[in-house]
Amino acid sequence: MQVNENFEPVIVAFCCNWCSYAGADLSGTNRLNYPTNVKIIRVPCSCRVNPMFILRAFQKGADGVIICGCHPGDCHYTSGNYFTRRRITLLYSMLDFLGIERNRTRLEWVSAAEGAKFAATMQQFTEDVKALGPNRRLEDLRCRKQ
Amino acid sequence: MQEAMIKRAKELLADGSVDRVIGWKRGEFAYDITPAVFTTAEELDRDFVCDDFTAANVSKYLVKETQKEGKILAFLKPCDTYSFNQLVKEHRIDREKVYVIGIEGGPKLDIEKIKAKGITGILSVKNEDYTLKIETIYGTQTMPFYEAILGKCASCKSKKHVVFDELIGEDGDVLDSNRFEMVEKLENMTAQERFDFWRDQLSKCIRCNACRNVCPACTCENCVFDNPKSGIDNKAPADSFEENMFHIIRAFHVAGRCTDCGECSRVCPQHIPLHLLNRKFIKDINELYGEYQAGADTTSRAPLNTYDKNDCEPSVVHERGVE
Amino acid sequence: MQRIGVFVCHCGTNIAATVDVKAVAEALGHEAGVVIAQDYQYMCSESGQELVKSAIREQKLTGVVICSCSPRMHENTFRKAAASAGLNPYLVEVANIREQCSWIHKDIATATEKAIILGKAAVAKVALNTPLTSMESPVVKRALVIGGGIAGIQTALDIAEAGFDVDIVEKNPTIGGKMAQIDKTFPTLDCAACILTPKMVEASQNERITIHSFSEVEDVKGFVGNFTVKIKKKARFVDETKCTGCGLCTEKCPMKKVPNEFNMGLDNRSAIYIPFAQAVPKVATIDPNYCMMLKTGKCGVCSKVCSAGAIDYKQQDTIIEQQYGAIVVATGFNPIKLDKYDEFAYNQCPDVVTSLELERLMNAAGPNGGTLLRPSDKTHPHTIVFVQCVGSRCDDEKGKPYCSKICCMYTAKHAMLIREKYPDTEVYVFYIDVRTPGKNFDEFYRRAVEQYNVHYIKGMVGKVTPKSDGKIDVQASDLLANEQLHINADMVVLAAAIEPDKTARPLATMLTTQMDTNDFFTEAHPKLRPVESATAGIFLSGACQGPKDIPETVAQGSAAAAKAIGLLCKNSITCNPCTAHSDELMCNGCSSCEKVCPYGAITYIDKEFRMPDRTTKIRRVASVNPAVCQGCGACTVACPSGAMDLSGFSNSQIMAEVDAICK
Amino acid sequence: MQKISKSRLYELFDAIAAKQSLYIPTDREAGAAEYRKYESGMKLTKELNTVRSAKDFFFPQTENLADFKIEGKTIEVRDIREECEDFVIFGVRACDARSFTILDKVFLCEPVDSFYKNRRDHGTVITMACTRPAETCFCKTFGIDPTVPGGDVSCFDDGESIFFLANTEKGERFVESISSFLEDGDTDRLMEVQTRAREIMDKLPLAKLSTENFGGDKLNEYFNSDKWAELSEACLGCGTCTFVCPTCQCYDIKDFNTGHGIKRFRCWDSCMYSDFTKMAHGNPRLTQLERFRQRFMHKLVYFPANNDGEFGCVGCGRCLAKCPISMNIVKVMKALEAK
Repeated sequence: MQVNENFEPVIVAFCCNWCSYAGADLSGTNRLNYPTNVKIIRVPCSCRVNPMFILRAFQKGADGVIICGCHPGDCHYTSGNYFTRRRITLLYSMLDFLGIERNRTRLEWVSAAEGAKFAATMQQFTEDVKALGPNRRLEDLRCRKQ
Repeated sequence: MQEAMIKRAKELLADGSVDRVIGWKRGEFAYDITPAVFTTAEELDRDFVCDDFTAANVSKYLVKETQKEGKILAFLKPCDTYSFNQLVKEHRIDREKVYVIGIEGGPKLDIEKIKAKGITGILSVKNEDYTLKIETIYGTQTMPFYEAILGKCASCKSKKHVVFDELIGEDGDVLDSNRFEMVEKLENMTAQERFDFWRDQLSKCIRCNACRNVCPACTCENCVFDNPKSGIDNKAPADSFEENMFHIIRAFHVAGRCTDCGECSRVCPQHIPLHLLNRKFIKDINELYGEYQAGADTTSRAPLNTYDKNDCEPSVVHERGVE
Repeated sequence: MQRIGVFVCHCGTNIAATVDVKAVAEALGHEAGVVIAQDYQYMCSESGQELVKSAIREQKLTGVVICSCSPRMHENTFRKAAASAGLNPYLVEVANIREQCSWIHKDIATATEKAIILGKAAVAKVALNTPLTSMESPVVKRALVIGGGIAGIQTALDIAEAGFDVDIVEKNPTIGGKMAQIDKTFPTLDCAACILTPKMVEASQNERITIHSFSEVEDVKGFVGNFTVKIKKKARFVDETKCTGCGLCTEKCPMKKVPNEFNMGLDNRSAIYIPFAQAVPKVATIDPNYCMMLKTGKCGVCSKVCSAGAIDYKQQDTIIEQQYGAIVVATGFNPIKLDKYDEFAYNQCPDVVTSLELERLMNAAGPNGGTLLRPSDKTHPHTIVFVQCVGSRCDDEKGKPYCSKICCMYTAKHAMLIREKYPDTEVYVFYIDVRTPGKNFDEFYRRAVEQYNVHYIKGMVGKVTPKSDGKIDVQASDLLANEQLHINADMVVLAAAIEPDKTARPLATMLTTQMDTNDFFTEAHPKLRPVESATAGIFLSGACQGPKDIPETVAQGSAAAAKAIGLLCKNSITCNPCTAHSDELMCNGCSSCEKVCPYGAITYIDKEFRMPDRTTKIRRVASVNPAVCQGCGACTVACPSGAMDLSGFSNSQIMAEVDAICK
Repeated sequence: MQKISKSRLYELFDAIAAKQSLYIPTDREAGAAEYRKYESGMKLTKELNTVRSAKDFFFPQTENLADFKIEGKTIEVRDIREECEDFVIFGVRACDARSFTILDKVFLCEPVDSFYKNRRDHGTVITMACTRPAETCFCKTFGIDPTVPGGDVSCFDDGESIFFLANTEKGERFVESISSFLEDGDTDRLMEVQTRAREIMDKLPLAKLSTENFGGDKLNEYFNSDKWAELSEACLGCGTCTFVCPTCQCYDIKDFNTGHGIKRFRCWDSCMYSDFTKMAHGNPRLTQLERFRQRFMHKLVYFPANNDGEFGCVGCGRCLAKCPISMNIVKVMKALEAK
């Protein structure tokens, strides 16, 4: 695929309040840069992320969606991220089955102490999505920016 | 078998064991059979049918039927018993109100496969030693029985009844089916090829909701796609995205609950192989979280309602197959 | 009709330097529903809050968006401000344009663009916010302290002092922890036992303190103010209530070849044992791995000699269940295992010891009665080499990345004590840096160097090689002199890094608290909430949170106690109103939600409904107990019909944010 | 009549397609035909009819009505209507051709549906006479002679040639435009084919089905019939019958938020759906029985009552073939008739 140098992907990051959102805050506190493409939505737990939110993001113009939660075993709610892991694994596998590019979606575990990991993950994810180009396979043409 | 079923149904009605019987009613032609509830011996004698075309899974009707007074007799094929069990497990069917008679399963015939051979004006279809003799307005035609069986029967997973109060005929075994063959074939394609395959298929969707409404796992009081409050309600696929979304979300909602009864693909007027989406989830669940057959029992925890601390990470998607 | 107010904070230059705050306010002012959009120097300041409050009153706002720092920082501040102006506090949303925007981006144009999008998402969300009312939940007036070291003891004593019942769960047969093993403490060189044991006794005698020794936490359920904890009291085969601690059994026990863990395995104890003379509770414990009676059924000596009849070979583990309002974690630390440090010959040479082993070797109650002798041949060592930072400040997998903090000081203490007691002994300390911040710490270290002539050498020890003559060759580099050294030593003491106790990780999972990558518990805020975990009602005391010396541990123990007391003083606490709720008309009663709820907050009720065909029908539907629900949202995704939704993070709110970000 | 040899038919298609969009029924897969835009190499289906009806050309499943461009607090309404391009549909069967006259009654009466009219004005319907009806066919019940289909131009196949007969002005213009391909031909063979087809029609299983017991005056008789409960019992409430039906014309109007505006569109709706014509107070037809009854009462009673006796069904048989539970208008008619 041709890489458009000027392509600035829209990336939605769902972050759990207790670990990953705090991790994102920490990368801010530590002034660790990551691309402006990433916009964070705070959810109480990664298990709050409904597959329809992910599809909705792609429909409305997102080029990549990443979910971040506490490391397995560290969930503030004990088990939320374990459910997330199953649900999201199956969902991503289904999207792959439908021919959607694998690198458009990601699930990462980022703790409150991992500001550096958060920034690095977002940096990498943005690059991966940039390399894929705009989301065409799971977009709603009506929402494409004129 | 039909005679034995009618006889037994009449007995159970007569002795008051059941108040109603759910089965199939003959139609205008050889094949247009409708699920129906019978309450009298006369109705049974006149209309009850169980033949090569009685493929419809009646278990979903029991959700509605068991909300009524009295007990109902249900004739369930092996595949239907899985749906039944799953509905019992999800508290959708009141087990106490159903008397289940397990009957032998298919293979059942797919009239569309017969018509696809260019056979039209069909007056009757007879199975003579696994050759179908089809009387039509334009003369008699024949075709091999197995070329006309339903897709869901061709990849039958089990001849075993997982629940019954009594059996008519023999109980069978869980089969070593080849049902994941097509899923595997797709998995081995490139992402572009898969995308093209599904675009071609899902673009046919007219959102008639037949797949959803026939699905025994789709018994929601109000489906998210009909509920404006859900934010994803949607009546027609106005964009290719919506064609995809409906089927992804539907498959996800039944993931871990779908018994692979195959009704979705049977009823699709556009012949979209929807069961492949469900089977993909089943295959993934089996491979990633251990073999699981929804409806095999009424107590096990659904794979998406449980977890293992050592579950694989979603990166497993990247490690498998081709992109 | 929505009337939303948007308030953009400069945060001095923290935000304003990289985000054009005026442009953000201007852009958000054009959003549908927004009636006022202002920027201000410090939104969280009194006058900033006043700006919000007066806007709420004057503009009759239905929603407020604050574009500022992380909601984890000031969401509560603004919620309170809104509430005081008569707006439901849950009609406030915070757009994080500092941590997640101005602090990480440099280009003003793109940072401003992003801040506007984040603001739009918050506006879109707040338009769908609904007023929420918090429920009250009662507080159980009892605290649990997990760990009975000095941290746990101090916390328990302080809580008991305030008039609340407190239980200590200690996994070992006695409380006291690591401090009980220490000989002298720095920088005062007073006797550890002398200051610790009175506290242990005080704890055991305090009516409000219950000590569950030889016990472990099995399960934790519930939430702040109302935890239900299962404690496993491990079978010690001795009836605690009967044992007088006379010690006769330990003398008579024929099995005396059990490595004594209290003395770091440097000597042996009997199969039935009391860890040390001042143990609390002073009760014997039978080690089932060595007891002949328990292993073969033949012996029974202890039972015969026990006049109190306390021995019970049939004792089983028992589980007790107790409610607590607050839990304090004080699980402490351990020195790391040095198996991977072959270069220091720790496993090969008995005369290479860890600092904690040295403590026991020098302790009057230790294996040698306080005389420093080499473990190998019980001779007096004349040359001792201390190696610092063994496993601390380490880049590789073998060690820990952090500084263990206490090693510099205790090594100075050891060196000083040795030089004091055995002036003929040469002491070398190899260090990378000597770190002595702390009251009287640097003076202490300088005394070691100047007064006691300890040889401090900046450099690394490359290899420790036991020699056939019983000596130990220590090969090292002196970085200041830039030369290679060989020291012919009698003993080598390794300052092993310290790490959190192994039980901490499973405990954190049970408590749903976070840990950092080194398994230290993470505090809610490193500066502002240092003794609280992010999980309400769970407090942190001592080295479980990070390496600490005794004064710091005690200080933190008291601080944690103060926080716990603050909680226990309340009769009830306000629950988070962002809980799940089920739309009964949509609910199928399928039980999916119940299966994924970690709190058991969902039950099912049979409810009568008027059906569309004007009949009535009894249907099974889910019902959420809002006092138990913690608002994770797992149920909302498990629910196929979308009947289950989460207040404060509803499907429509999150999708509105998605829409705003993606457009 | 003018004709073209079947061997030259695709040559003709190529020529038509060069000038305007041409749609022909072609096989998507064995046993399933659909209309597709003609491209060289595409072949006509051997199926009697397409799965979806031809109404899609004039009344597509979704259709944009208006756009609202939203910027902050400003909304700009955009009329997105534009003149549609001319197109030709070839191979429409008599039943579908008749369905257009039914749709016309709905969409072209005042107030005229300009979206429908636009497409109707620019579409030329070329029908194809039936020679091999299926067992599900019952167009005859509604007075349709499938051997003489309507449309702008009727085509007849005598086995060797295709005959063209213009029925309307638009049809005449079309036939004129392809006159270079046509030659005069005698219709003897064609008459034979037609006679044979009519004989078959009379032998079809549903040949005896009649509308004599239905019509606008039957409202009270059928509305309260106790047959509806049994008939609707198995109905899944899906929209298959509605969406394959050439005459179902109900639609819903919805708004879609694109992020930068609103697209107001209409989409097919089905009276079988629980949210059909849902209003603030809820759905006027609360049970599947009522919804099921609505669909058939509309076709057999209400529509003729308001449209000079014209029934809302053309007997194409699609719902007979496609209903997941094989409940259909024929079974309903027979059950209601049975006293």
